[in-house]
Amino acid sequence: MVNTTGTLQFMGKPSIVSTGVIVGPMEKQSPFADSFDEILPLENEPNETYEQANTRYIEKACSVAVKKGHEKLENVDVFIGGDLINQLSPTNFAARQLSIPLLGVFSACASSMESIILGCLLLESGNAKSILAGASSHHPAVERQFRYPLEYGAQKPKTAQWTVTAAGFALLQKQAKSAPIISHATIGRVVDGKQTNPLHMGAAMAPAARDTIERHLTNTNSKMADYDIIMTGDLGKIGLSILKEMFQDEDSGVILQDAGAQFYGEDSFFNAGASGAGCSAAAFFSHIYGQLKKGVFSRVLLVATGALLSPLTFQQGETIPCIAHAIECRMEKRG
Amino acid sequence: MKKVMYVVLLFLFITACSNTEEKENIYSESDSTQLEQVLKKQESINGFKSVMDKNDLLVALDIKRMKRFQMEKITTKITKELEEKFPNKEVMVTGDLKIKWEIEKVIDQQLKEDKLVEAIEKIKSLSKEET
Amino acid sequence: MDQKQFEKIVDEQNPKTPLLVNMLKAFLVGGIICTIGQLITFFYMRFFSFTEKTAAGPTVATMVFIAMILTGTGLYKKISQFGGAGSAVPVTGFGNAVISASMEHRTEGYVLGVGGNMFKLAGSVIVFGVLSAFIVALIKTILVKMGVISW
Amino acid sequence: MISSIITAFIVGGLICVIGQLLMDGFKLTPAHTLSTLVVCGAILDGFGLYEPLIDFAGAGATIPITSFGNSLTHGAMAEAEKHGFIGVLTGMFEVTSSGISSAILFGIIGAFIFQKKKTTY
Repeated sequence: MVNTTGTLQFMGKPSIVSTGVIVGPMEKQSPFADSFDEILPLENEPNETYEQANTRYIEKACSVAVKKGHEKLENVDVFIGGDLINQLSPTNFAARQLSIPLLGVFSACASSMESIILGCLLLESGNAKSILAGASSHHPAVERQFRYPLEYGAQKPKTAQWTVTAAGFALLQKQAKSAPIISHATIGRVVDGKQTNPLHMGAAMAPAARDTIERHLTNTNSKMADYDIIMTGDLGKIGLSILKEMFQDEDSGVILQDAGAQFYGEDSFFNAGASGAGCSAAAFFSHIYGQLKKGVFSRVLLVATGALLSPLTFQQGETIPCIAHAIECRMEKRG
Repeated sequence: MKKVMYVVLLFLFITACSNTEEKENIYSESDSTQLEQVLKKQESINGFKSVMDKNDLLVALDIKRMKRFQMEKITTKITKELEEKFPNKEVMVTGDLKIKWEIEKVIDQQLKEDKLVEAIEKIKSLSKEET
Repeated sequence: MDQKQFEKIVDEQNPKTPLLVNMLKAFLVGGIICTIGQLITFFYMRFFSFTEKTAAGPTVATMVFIAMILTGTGLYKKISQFGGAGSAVPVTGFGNAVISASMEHRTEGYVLGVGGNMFKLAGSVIVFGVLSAFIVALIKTILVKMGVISW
Repeated sequence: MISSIITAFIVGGLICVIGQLLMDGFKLTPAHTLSTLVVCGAILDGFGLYEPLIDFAGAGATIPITSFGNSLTHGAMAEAEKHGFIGVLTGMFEVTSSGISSAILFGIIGAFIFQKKKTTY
């Protein structure tokens, strides 16, 4: 059923059966570390390029998700995924290995939620039974594409964020037992806050997050207090405080949280926190998913934010347009 | 005959002013006083080292740190003054530390005649190299 | 909420760049690098036949060599995070830009990767160095020919 | 010797402070900062001011990237003095080669030796 301005309602109870989250060595210190499925000791094996490593992370996350869902890879109908590398090559190459029909999606760091939304729509249409959806990012590979070579000494400001090395994928099926369901989703608009600093993405993405959250709340006739948590993807510490200022809602202080701001704890080495498509995917599919399953949370809004810039557009002096996709997850009380 | 005269003169000279200060140069003492006359009145230097043979005069200045900005001006000025005093010599003045070290080496070794000419040529070629 | 309000919030929430502290750090790190350079210059003057002027060449080469070791072992970016311009402005920073780029693109092969991308970051320094040197030298030559100034 | 080490420290440090000011105060990227400083070095040499600075500070003036612009200009002007306008073109790299050639050489060597087994941060 189509609601107003980009909010979708799913009647068929698409649910997240299982998730697989594979992270790199730097993510070991994350407060979410306990809920990750596997922490790999190396970002890339010797004689392996960063891009190949990213592909391997995706493959691994997918097989873990499928295995945990007691499903077989060949029974998965569609594989929907995205990453940050040019032409989505890691996702495409992973799909070559997995040999599942592929839909590659790109909305920068919001790719994780975009693939979930697409997956839910496919389930709703009845044309697919089980779907793998998610996203990944790989720090060295992303860094070399968007910023500087890894070993180049450039001073990072306090606003800079650290791209996580992580792949997070979820197995979606209809009406699974004791699994969180996705009830609504809001497709993001591209919002431009006229920010130009690529080392301060939080400020650029905050308006997009605000737009999506606000539309979702009005379209579903709810308010912030109805949710246990509204978690944004990778605004970072400063981006989150900007978002809170923008809402000026008394509930926003506690309910609004950010995966990027929490991902690495308080370590100042990471400056404003984490970013990347893998950041929202890893945090949502590990920590939040676990809390939903345990019944700690019963209604959450997950908003993945993405900055749609490329080194090219930045150098050509364009501002940074941003997008945010949201899904609402509910866990029905048992019995 | 002339040489004998020189030696006598030199001998007289040495005995006349035997209480000279730190010996910062070698070879003819008469030349050395002339040299000192010029260099002593320079305010911009702390000291100097020099060697000379029949045709050449090398002076390495220890220019005061804050005056090193005008190093080129100082060296050309002193070169001119020295050229007036030693019209038959090729004068080279520098503020380079390396030349100073090299001159010190020559002074220490107390080289004579041919060897000295050779050493001076070597130092000259060193300083003529471009950066 | 309009653009103006939003920009005001961003300005308020932005952490202030500690300009003074950063400048002090840059001064320290840059000063230390130049001091090491000076010591190397003395080394070349003492043990080889280099004068103060000519020792600059081998000194620069040695500093770039040190930059290679530090870049390869991952130390240079740590120094940079602390020192900022203090480690970027000396020639070691130039070396770091060249070496990090060539290390990064080794996976694409030596010709297209290393050779093609080596000056990705440092190339602009050479380009604008040459351009400005050309213009400055040209103006000076013209002025000398016109008799306004002498060499 | 001690005094030249102190001047190298102070002058080198001050040039870096100017760089930091360009990066933080004027929000330039490192590449822009370095390019600006190189151009400054070239212009200073045009006025004949950079060589005295080298005389004064030694490595404090030759190690920062500004000396790169200086030596390019210096080579060009030295050749121009000898050969006129053609010299401006041909003399440019006469004296600068060591920085660039060593960077190229060590870049290739670095890429060759440091085939990273593990990324460290």
